[in-house]
Amino acid sequence: MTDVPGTPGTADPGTTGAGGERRTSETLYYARRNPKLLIGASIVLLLLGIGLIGPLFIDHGPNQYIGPQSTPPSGEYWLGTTSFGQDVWAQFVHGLRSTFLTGTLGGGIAFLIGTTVGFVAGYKGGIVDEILNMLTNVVLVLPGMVVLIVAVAYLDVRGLVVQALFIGLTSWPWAARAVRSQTLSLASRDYVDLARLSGRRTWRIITSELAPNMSSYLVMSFILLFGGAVLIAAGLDFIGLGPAGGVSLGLMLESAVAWSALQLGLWWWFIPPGAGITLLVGSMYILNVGLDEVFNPKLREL
Amino acid sequence: TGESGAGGSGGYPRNETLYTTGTAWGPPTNWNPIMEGNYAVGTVGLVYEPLFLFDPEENDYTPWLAESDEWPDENTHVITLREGIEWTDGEPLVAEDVVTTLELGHFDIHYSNIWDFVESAEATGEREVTVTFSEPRPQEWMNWVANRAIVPEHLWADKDQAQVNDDPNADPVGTGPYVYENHADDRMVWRRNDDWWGTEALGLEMSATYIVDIVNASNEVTMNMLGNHEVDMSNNFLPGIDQVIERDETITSYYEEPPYMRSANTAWLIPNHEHEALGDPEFRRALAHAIDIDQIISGPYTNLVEAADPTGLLQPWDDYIDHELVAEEGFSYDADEAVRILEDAGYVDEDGDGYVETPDGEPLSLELAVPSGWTDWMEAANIIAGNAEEVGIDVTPAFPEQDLLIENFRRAEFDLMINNDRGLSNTPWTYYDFIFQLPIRDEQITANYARYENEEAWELTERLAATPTDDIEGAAEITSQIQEIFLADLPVIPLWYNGLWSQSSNRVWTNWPSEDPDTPDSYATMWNNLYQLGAIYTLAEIEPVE
Amino acid sequence: MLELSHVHKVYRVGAFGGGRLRAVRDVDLTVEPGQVVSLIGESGSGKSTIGKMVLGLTRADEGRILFEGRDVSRIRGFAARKEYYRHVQGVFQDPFSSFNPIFKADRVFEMIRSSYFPKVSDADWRERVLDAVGTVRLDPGNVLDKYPHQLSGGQLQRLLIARALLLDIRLLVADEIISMLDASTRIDVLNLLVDLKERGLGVLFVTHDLSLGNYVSDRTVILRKGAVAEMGPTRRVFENPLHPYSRHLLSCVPRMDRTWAEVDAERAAHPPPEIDLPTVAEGDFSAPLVEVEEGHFVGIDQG
Amino acid sequence: MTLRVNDLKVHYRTLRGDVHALDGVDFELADGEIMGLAGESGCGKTTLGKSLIRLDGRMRHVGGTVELDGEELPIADDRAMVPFRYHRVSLIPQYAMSALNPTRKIGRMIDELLRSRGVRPRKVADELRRRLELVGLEPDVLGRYPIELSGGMKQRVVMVMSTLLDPSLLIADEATSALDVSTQRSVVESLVGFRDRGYVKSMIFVTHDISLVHQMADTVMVMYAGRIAEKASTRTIIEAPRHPYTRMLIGALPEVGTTTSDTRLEGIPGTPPGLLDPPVGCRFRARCPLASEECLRTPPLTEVAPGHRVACWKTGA
Amino acid sequence: MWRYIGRKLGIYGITFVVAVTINWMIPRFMPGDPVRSMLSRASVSDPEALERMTAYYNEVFGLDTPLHQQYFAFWAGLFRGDLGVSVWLYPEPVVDIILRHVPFTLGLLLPAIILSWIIGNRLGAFAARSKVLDNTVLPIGYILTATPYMWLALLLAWALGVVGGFFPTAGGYSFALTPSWTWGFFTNLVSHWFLPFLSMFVVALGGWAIGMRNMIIYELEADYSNYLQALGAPRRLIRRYAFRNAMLPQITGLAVQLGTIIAGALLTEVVFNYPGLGTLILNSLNNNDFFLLQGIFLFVVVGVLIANFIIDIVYVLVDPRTRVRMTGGAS
Ligand SMILES: Nc1ncnc2c1ncn2[C@@H]1O[C@H](COP(=O)(O)OP(=O)(O)OP(=O)(O)O)[C@@H](O)[C@H]1O
Ligand SMILES: Nc1ncnc2c1ncn2[C@@H]1O[C@H](COP(=O)(O)OP(=O)(O)OP(=O)(O)O)[C@@H](O)[C@H]1O
Ligand SMILES: [Mg+2]
Ligand SMILES: [Mg+2]
Repeated sequence: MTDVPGTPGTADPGTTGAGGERRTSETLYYARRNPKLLIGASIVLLLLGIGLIGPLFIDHGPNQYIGPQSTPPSGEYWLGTTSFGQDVWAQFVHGLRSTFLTGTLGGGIAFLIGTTVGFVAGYKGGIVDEILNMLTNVVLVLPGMVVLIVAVAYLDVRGLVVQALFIGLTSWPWAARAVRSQTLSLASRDYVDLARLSGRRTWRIITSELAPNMSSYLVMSFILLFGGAVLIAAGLDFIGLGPAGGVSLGLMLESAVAWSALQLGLWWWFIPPGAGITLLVGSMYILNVGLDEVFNPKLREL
Repeated sequence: TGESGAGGSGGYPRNETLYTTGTAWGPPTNWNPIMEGNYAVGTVGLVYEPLFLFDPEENDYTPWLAESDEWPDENTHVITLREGIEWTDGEPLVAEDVVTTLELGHFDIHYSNIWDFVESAEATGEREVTVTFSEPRPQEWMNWVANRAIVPEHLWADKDQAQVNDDPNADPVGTGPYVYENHADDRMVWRRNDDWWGTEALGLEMSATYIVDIVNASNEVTMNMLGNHEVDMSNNFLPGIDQVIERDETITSYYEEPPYMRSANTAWLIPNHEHEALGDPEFRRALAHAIDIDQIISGPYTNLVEAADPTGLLQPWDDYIDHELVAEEGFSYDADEAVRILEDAGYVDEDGDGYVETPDGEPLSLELAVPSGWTDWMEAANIIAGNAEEVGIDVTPAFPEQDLLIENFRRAEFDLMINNDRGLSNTPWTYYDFIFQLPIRDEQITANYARYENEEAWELTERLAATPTDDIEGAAEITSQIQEIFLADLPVIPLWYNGLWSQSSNRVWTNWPSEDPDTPDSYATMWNNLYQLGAIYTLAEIEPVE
Repeated sequence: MLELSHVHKVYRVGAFGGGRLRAVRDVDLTVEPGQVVSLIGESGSGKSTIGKMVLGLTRADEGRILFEGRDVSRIRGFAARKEYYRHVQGVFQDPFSSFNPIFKADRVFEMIRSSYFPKVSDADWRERVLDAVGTVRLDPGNVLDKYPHQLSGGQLQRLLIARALLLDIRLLVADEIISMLDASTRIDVLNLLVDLKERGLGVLFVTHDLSLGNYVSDRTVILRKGAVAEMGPTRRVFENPLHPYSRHLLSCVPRMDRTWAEVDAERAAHPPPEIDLPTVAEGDFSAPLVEVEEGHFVGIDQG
Repeated sequence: MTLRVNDLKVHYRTLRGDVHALDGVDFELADGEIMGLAGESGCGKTTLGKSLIRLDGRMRHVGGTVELDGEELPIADDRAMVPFRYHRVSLIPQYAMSALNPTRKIGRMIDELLRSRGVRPRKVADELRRRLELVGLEPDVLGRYPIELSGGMKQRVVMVMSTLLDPSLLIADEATSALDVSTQRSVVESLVGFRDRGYVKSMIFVTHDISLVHQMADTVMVMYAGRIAEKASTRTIIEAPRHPYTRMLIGALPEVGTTTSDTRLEGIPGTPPGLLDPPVGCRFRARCPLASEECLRTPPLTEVAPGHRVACWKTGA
Repeated sequence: MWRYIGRKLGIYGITFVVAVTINWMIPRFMPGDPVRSMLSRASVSDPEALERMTAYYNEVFGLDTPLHQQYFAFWAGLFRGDLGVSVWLYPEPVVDIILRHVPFTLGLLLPAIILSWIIGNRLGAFAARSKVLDNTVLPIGYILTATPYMWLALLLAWALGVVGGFFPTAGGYSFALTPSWTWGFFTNLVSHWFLPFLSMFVVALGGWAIGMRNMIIYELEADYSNYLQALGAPRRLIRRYAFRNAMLPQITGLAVQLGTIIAGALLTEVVFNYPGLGTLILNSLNNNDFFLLQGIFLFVVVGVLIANFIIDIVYVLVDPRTRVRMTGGAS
């Protein structure tokens, strides 16, 4: 669950737009007119809002048995109840929250590693690049999910954070590659040399010269990593390697299946978590294309 | 393996084949009856057979390979084998076979411990075996007799330790009603042994030519297969099956209404007595009162199980329960009572965090462990934790890997857990052995995980073991004393009876056991030891649909 | 002041760094204070590489680069390097890529300040900046507080020179600083270099345009495939090119006074004298120079 | 008369309004004429070149006409232009280095292009080889991929390819800017050779480099901020320019041999106006040393001598 | 060329060593004891016997030697094609078990990958053709790639299997059959294969379509496209070039996506109880059979490495740029 969908285009981020102010205003102009960006962002924000605020309005725990068993959606239980009488809506809302958390954490960790490796490899070059490249290739070739399964299987404690950490540790390589190639092209730009001539340290050059120039690219990479992390986490949850005792959309799906929701016709139990994940990740991807079109003058349409 | 018979091209004819599932947790890989827990389910029962069957309804032993037995004195058991039984390779069943089987126990195998009390086993005739005991323990001995499969001397006598433990025995030679036909990773196929001795001797004719036992898939897949009548009998716990049974005429279980299933074993809440508070009987009693079993039963189990008796004994052992005592001393869900007991014993919430502290004022928080992935138990643990919270006991559910949990509880590294290691058997001794066994070792491997030390209770248990199996009254007297101790101390807390999961499709095969007097009463469950408890009859009693 | 002796630079090239490319081969050259030395050559002849090595942006593989007696390639550590940049600065080819497009152009001054003059007060600093901007003949009101895209190439290039002037520089490496500029603004920047020279700075002026090199420089070094083909006082090199390569190069320069045909005809009429060029054995990567007349050297013939 | 451009106006549509990249351009190009097109960056040279062959998505034809060999080019109509392209008007783009499909062998790409334009590759195969040889390329480049060629080789391949159908008009946009002087010379000489052999009738050669124009062009047109400043024969432009801008431009060019010690050249102060909202009147006004009241009105392009047209009030026709 | 292959092989070699090492390490440094768990199922009651049996199995599995010896023994075994004995399916050799399951997984993976790649690319190129198509194909593609594999699999199983009854929903072939070279068995095999295949295919399809669409848009903006347009070349030709060139990054994309698709296969197999490596992983996981788990892991890694290598070679063969760069052409 890594690359491809809406991978930031091949356009050179450094050349996008001429600069500063004008770029910001133009970006905003296009952003406001890009339906993909608008639709994607509003769905993501809506889901985020539900995940953030939703739990505040629900006074019972997501796993509490509070209502009648197996009731279809109604005014009282918006998404019905599970066969134990748990409120599916409450689970969904909490699940969204932790899905966002896994995505942010897992995607964030992968992003940190990936960008750091990419920046350092691309900027430093030489033997450092060789080694990091090798590392990247090694991790890239290792089938992430299988590594995760093997690793997570032997973990003593399975929490959300640990899960996210492991996902982060395995899903960074393509981001590192992408950032590296961007860095390579940016690092040959004269202002980078000029910054060195101005007595700047490497990390400052990376953070204040290179990174800001690839910000759109970085944002897009993060989004993809986020989506990937959510999907991987859902997969792990589904085969029972999810966080113990937690709530997440993947775990909801797992328990819906484990408790025969499909066979018993409790569609309101197994549709929402899957649809939630699909909607979230899908709109993230669409948002990404939108961003690409906004940041990348080649793709803009008047 | 794998020369296919009928399965070759056209497959096994549907109306001659019984499809079952729910018993095997992995691909069949060995047919070695000594490798308990590893052999393909059916190896013992369908291929290899025991000397006796235990009939839980009658609380009696049915001679099987044996024709009769006799106790000349309490230290001697003489077993006579039936005449005319042949191994599938044509050799006759002889007394030496039984002796060899017993003597395999000198190797490191799971029943090595019988040699703790068996002194010798000799063939005193061609079909007569005499077993002498160094210490009479008829209950325990009969447990062996009614469970363990006899292996042929002519094939097994020369095996060494490694072969006994490792040999997959891919070409099993037994005496039973079925023989090995075929297997794949997701199935085990048995073919009827048309020369089976039982047809003549017992008048039992196996109905299905083939039994295809499907390796357990996920609940959802199993449910689909059952719904499509691709399997005839499922021995899985299928949540929500009650709705299917209600809805679908052709899917039946033993009872037509809750609990639908008979009971197979008791799920116990096991506290670690080495833990300060859990070592305190009052605290355990409070805990027992705090648990709202009905919530578990109607929740994750959708009423497919029943609450356990306060003694924890299964229904077939009703004779051994002292009902008067239970009425007086038994416990039931009563949160207020729980709070009261806690208060009296000095467990109160002084620091106002909502949870009680120990009488010394130490904060008290407990972890309730159930194996990860056991979804029903996980839910139950959640409920118990919630119940405990209501009376002010801080219990957090934890879901470690099963193997980790096993290792931990053997070493007393746990607070609370749920366990059901022992189930239906020929004697309640197995239960009391499980609860009271002494001495406590560094590792408790098969019994007394709670580490409850009560010499008196253990002594009573030993006496129960020594009680002749037909002396039910004598045994009940002992169990009554044991129950007095049990109910006072509650070393472990009985929760509910796990079901003897069985749901059958009547589309191809019918006449499944049920409470209806017109149908058989045997067990329709093919788990490992249930053949020896009479499930084998079911295979003869089912009838093909026209 | 700046002295390169037997400097080599080998890049690893090819898809997997298998190949070797000798971008700079056995180069000797010196820059004196108050002198503009042009480094002329075709694309890929190693001009920028030399500039980068002098600026410590890439390391020489062999040889020594001495700046005021200290070996540049042996500078270790961040502080030492920073100190070096106090005296040696560079301006690059593309003025637009020398500015980070998302920041205002005068950020280049701020960077100098934060690295080298953290203690200077705001007012003081502003004074210095205005001074430097004035020196490069820019109107501060026009160029300060603007984004790079709001300024012309010439303005940007001059800002960069102003930036270098904020430090106490003694050597400026100017790598093709005019090639991206319009003809109308080029000359201003060139004139600026001349001003600097008059202030006693050494300038290493990298260019591929012979007429521009000729315009400002005192000495000229013609590079070919990383090695020096010809080196000497500018006037001599242009009026009397000795190396066949230099001659060829000069004959291809589009000139305003003569067409190519005329140049060819002239050359045919007065064929230049043959010169004995130094040769080296196959596999020997040295590139010896021969002094043909005083201060005028020719290098090896690379075919 | 090969090409006649009348009051051509082409704008770029942008967010902040139209960029008046070509704002009334008038000129003629005779048969066999090579016209150098010079001017500061951003004055509209590329725009002019593109307008004559293919307007891209953001360009809008606002007014004016283009006639080629007496036939009007429907430059605003992408479809209608197709028959003219390649056959009649062709182009050597600025980006010749990347103009070839990187994954096709060159010969094959040319074949496919020809076929798609209704020409049987067979018919021109010999001609193709001949021309390749003419520009100093072995015919076996046809069997190679673009990446296997150097920049100069690619440039020449594009040159041959673009002129294969003997167009009337060839637009060469900065065709040699990326090349080394020696390669530049041979490419430029080949271009002149193509004209001489009649492979192309006339040519517009866009460049920054006036000295290069001097080497090859018959006439030079100098543009300034979307307008024509001056057009005349090369010799006239170099030796007797009339427009102050041209004069200052020529004056800013150092010659081989000039050094600072001889003369100190001067550049042109100031920057050209933005074309988003160009000033009225003469656009060079702000930088012009001669500017006066008059210059507030737009100067017409007037013929001051035969073939020499200037747009300046001060040249007083 | 050979250099390049050598170098690639080097990288894969290192990856392999790393993978093997990780693989060897994880179970040994994580909690849980496989032998214990094996014995716990055998319910051996006598503590001394348990001790003896533990020692016995530790020896069988080679767990009684010092760690470094275990490590080297592991490698030695590897080269003999010996991945040890399964704990769960004791005493069957791990390799045998895996080899039995590999065909099923390959049978799912290969067609799913290849078909989705080919069709997805066509679809993506097709979508880039017009705005209407783009606005329909694109969102659908995104939704598809964002669908968790198992969810789609569940829905398909439910809709086409249980409710529709068109396809069986579990197993690799009917429980009534034994494998044989007959038409009946083959059709049965295919009918069991179809749903898992379909769900993987559909999810992967979306990804490729999107990738292609994005690539081709860039290609259509490339200089060579502009040049051809200026010369009046028809759109068909330009599209053809763009498509071909956009394919190349998609080939590398294939290598990058392999891990994801394999993950998808694992999840899909679990849903359909398909007897491939995915189900096997889950089972070995649930049974703490780390020898088996290690073996599968190695198999998957080796498979991925081989696939990557093939992709690398193919890439070199189809992209003249890399090929020329490698054989050291001019420029
Ligand atoms: N980082 C690098 N890695 C590998 N090769 C390089 C690198 N930088 C430069 N080269 C190669 O070294 C040679 C010299 O490059 P350099 O940039 O010094 O040439 P130049 O004379 O400045 O050319 P130009 O006029 O094009 O700027 C060229 O062949 C170039 O391709
Ligand atoms: N796509 C575009 N969108 C908006 N404005 C544009 C676009 N392309 C060019 N322009 C503007 O049109 C004017 C003319 O541009 P053009 O490219 O024709 O100049 P040029 O003379 O070819 O410059 P150069 O010498 O740099 O190639 C410039 O002011 C430029 O900013
Ligand atoms: Mg350079
Ligand atoms: Mg241009």
